[in-house]
Amino acid sequence: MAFDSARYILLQALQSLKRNIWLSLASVLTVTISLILLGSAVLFLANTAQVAKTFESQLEIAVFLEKDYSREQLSDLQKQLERMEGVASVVLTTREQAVWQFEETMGSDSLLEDLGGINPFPDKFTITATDATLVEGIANKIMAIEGVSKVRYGQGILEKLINFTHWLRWVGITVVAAFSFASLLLISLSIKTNVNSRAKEIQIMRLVGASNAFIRWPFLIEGLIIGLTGALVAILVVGLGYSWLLQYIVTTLAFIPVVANQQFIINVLLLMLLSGMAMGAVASLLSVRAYLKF
Amino acid sequence: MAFDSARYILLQALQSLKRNIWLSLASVLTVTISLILLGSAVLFLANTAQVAKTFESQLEIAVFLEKDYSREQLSDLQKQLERMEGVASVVLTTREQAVWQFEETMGSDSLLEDLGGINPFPDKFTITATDATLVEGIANKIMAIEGVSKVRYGQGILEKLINFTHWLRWVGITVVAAFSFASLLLISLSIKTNVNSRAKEIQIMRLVGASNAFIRWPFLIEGLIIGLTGALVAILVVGLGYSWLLQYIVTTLAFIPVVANQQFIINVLLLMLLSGMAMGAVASLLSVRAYLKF
Amino acid sequence: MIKLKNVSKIYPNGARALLNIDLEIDKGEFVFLVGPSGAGKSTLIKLLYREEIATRGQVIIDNINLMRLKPREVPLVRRNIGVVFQDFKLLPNKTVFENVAFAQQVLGKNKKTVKENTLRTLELVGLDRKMASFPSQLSGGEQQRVCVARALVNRPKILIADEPTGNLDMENALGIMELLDQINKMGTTVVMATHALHIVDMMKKRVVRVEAGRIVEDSKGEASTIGI
Amino acid sequence: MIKLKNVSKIYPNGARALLNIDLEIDKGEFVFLVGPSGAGKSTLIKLLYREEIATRGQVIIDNINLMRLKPREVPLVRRNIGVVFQDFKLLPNKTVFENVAFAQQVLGKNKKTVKENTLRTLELVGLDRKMASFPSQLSGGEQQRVCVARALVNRPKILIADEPTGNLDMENALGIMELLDQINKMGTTVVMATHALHIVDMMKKRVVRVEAGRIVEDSKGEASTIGI
Ligand SMILES: Nc1ncnc2c1ncn2[C@@H]1O[C@H](COP(=O)(O)OP(=O)(O)OP(=O)(O)O)[C@@H](O)[C@H]1O
Ligand SMILES: Nc1ncnc2c1ncn2[C@@H]1O[C@H](COP(=O)(O)OP(=O)(O)OP(=O)(O)O)[C@@H](O)[C@H]1O
Ligand SMILES: [Mg+2]
Ligand SMILES: [Mg+2]
Repeated sequence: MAFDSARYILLQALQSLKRNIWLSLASVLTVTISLILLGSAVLFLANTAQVAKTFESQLEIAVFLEKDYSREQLSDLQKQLERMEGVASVVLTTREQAVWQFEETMGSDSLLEDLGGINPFPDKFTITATDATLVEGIANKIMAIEGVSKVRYGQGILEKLINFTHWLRWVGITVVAAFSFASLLLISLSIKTNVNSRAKEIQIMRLVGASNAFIRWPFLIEGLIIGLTGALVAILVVGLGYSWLLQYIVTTLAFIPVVANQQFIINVLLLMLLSGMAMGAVASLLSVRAYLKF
Repeated sequence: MAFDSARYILLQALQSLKRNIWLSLASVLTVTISLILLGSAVLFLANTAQVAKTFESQLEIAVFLEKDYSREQLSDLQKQLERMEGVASVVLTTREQAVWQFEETMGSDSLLEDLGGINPFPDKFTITATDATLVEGIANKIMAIEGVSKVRYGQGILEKLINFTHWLRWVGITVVAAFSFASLLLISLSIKTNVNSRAKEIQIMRLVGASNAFIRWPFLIEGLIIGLTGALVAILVVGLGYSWLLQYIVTTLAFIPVVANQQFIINVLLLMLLSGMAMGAVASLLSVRAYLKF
Repeated sequence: MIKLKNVSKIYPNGARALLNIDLEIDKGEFVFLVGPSGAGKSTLIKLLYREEIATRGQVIIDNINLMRLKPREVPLVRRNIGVVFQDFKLLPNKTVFENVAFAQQVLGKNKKTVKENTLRTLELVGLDRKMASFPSQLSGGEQQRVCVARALVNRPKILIADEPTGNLDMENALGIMELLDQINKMGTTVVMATHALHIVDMMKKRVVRVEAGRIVEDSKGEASTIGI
Repeated sequence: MIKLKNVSKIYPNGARALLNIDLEIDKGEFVFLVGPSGAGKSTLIKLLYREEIATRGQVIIDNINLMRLKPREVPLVRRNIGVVFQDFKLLPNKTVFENVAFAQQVLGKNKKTVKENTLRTLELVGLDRKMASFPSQLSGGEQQRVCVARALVNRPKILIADEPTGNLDMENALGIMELLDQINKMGTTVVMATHALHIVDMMKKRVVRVEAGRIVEDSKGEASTIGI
């Protein structure tokens, strides 16, 4: 296509945006809202997954030992546990450490004296699994090891937690899917309205001999511009909003695990940009199509 | 207005809905999406508040007593604590109960024997406050009572939790406000487009002598019908969705406090219905206004 | 009935459509407005039913000064005026029947009267068989006749027609002119802008010639014939 | 150049607009289509640039059979045909200049040529001073002349005009006819539907009369004068 045509098409798109300024702004707004929803949903999903993972990784198995183990025996046992399949970490709490912890909790500072020098606590290993679903199996295996007096893990609560994290993930995916669908629908409706309002224009263009491509291009560019603008605003809102949120949570609510991975956030924002432009373009093309049947 | 006119106006509205069927459906869809967002946001806010309240109400003060109190002394002390301002409940855990609990936790069943019959635990009161902000004051007052050896409450975490619940509330309100605004905007844009696409029609109606009321009524009715239909669909989605969610949480995740108050849910759905109709009507009127200036 | 006193109309973009027009039309008169394309005929006509408002001067219809009219009262004035628009202005979403019926429903007439009047008037313009068609399904001349029917159906006090025969063949045009003449004889004041000079010649009515926004000739009193 | 073989057009709603039409128009001819309102003139014209498709029969333009045209090829055919539409079909969002320039930009002509051609053609129809106006700011006759300018600007092989003088005074109408005659003398085939019988009489060209969808008279060969 000649330079004059390309220039003409761009001018057309801009002029049309300007002359239907309110409709254009409405479309941009729709795109913005949709993409904010989309972006937020993806970030929400990522954080949900993060929280779920944290939950799961914090599921611990407490292993209480029979009394009177020597240091060496303890460290042998620890090595044996660490070699087990699915075990992520093994932490030892000796009988002495247990007393200190107890004193700390109870606010007493003379427990051993009070007890006449007898330490009532057993040695204890705290084990985390690489995956929450492995916990039960590991616990059962450990139970069979000689010298272990008792194994405890959140039997009842464990299933609930696994359930809950799966549920959270599922909710997240549903939310993203629903919002993506709504976004696509709203953008295409908005651009369709835009095209509809110019049905007469398209008909006349066809009657004076404009080719389909010639008719389509300005609408395509227009859709791209609308999608781009909407996406940029949405990116600004989501980007600033999320970084503010991160700031807030990291300083105030450090116990909530958040996704602060720069690259990931940039990818989400890029996804929003591409979605906006793609949706704008696709919606334009689909909308003009109806009028280009001869 | 005569019966024939009323009949005419209703017919007009229905006909116009039918002849612009796609635009009408688009408007209904927009209303539906907006109201689903609105309803979900209100329910989310209510549940946020509920969770926040539960969080706060579970903030406890643990009061450890010096050794050797008799039953009567303990119950006197309990009464004294219960009378204090801001105290919601006082629960006593005696030294004996503490041993059982410890045995339970440690997996031992012979603690007292192991210790040679000496009970190392003090008596303990667990106190909840009517309001999380009162916890610190109450704790300080109890500290001054004779016979109390130590008072513990989540000093560090307390402020964070209060902060967090406030923050949750604030997020909830922001979300509702943002979605309400977006809803209003989208509905009025959608109906405005509808009216715009009939600018010529309105102009011609004016030129053949139609009064403003006569022009306005069909659009008003049309807006109401769109709003109503959209609202009904949204109510169905939110109503069924929420009851399904309640079902799920109550059976599977009982530890999450949910708002299951029938009357409240009905009120939210009613709010959605009224919002839909009101927005439809207001948006119609505002949209036609521009064309009724003489 | 119709009185224009020193009326000028300058459009917002600066186009000077009418300049110092003085015109008086009595009740029951039949007046032709003639003049070249762009002379200001349609503008003058639009002032009469207040589609446009004069920039200067007074427009008085039926003793009502349109310049002082409250917006609310505009529809009431328009109901006494039937207009055949140069560009038809038919409602595209309504059938021929609905378009003509609409002008009466606006006045709150009952269903039976509306139906009767509509059918009778469509017969008069020869379109009873196209009743159920939409404007886009009509020929140019048929659309024009729907517009004539809509203007006549309420038996208005004043009938204003802007080029009502531009798309009609001689036979149909003469039929419309006969209709207008009949209506005029029954007391309706008629103002008609036209380029069809053979029709003007034939009708032997008052002729007002507009050129470049000014009245350059007015045959009031004389039974005139104005050539090209 | 133009050949219709046993063409019928029945609209989806059942209206029988054309019945068994046979018509042949040679390169360089000037043909008037006349007939009463609703006879089928516009329908016949719409078949020529494929706004409508014949229900039966063959329409052949410049050796291309329009019935067998691929959708993609339609614009290419239309580019050789200039059309003055009965209802103008001006783009409401574009100025007079842009409306006329548009028809050339569609063909990918360069900016300078487009500007020159547009200005020259607008001058020819007497609208150079209204260049920056939008269609809604023009009188009926002015809009019609914009439409004529748009049809002429590309110097098409075939010029089709549907009632191009309906809203014009005699002087402007004669000006347009002179333009069409010039263009015709330079080799363009002209087909014009009209009700202005005095113009038809004056031009002394071939006249095809359509009535109720059939050709009832064709003056080919004779230099005819057809009365009312
Ligand atoms: N809305 C408008 N804005 C600006 N200029 C206008 C507008 N309407 C008309 N004009 C200009 O005012 C002048 C008179 O227009 P008008 O429509 O009254 O002419 P007319 O006598 O009816 O012509 P015709 O016979 O072609 O219909 C013209 O030059 C026209 O361009
Ligand atoms: N799109 C359409 N759908 C249905 N019927 C139509 C359509 N277009 C035209 N007609 C009918 O076909 C017949 C011929 O119409 P056409 O427009 O060809 O007439 P015409 O000769 O151009 O008349 P005029 O001189 O009034 O413009 C008319 O009866 C008209 O009602
Ligand atoms: Mg005019
Ligand atoms: Mg026609």
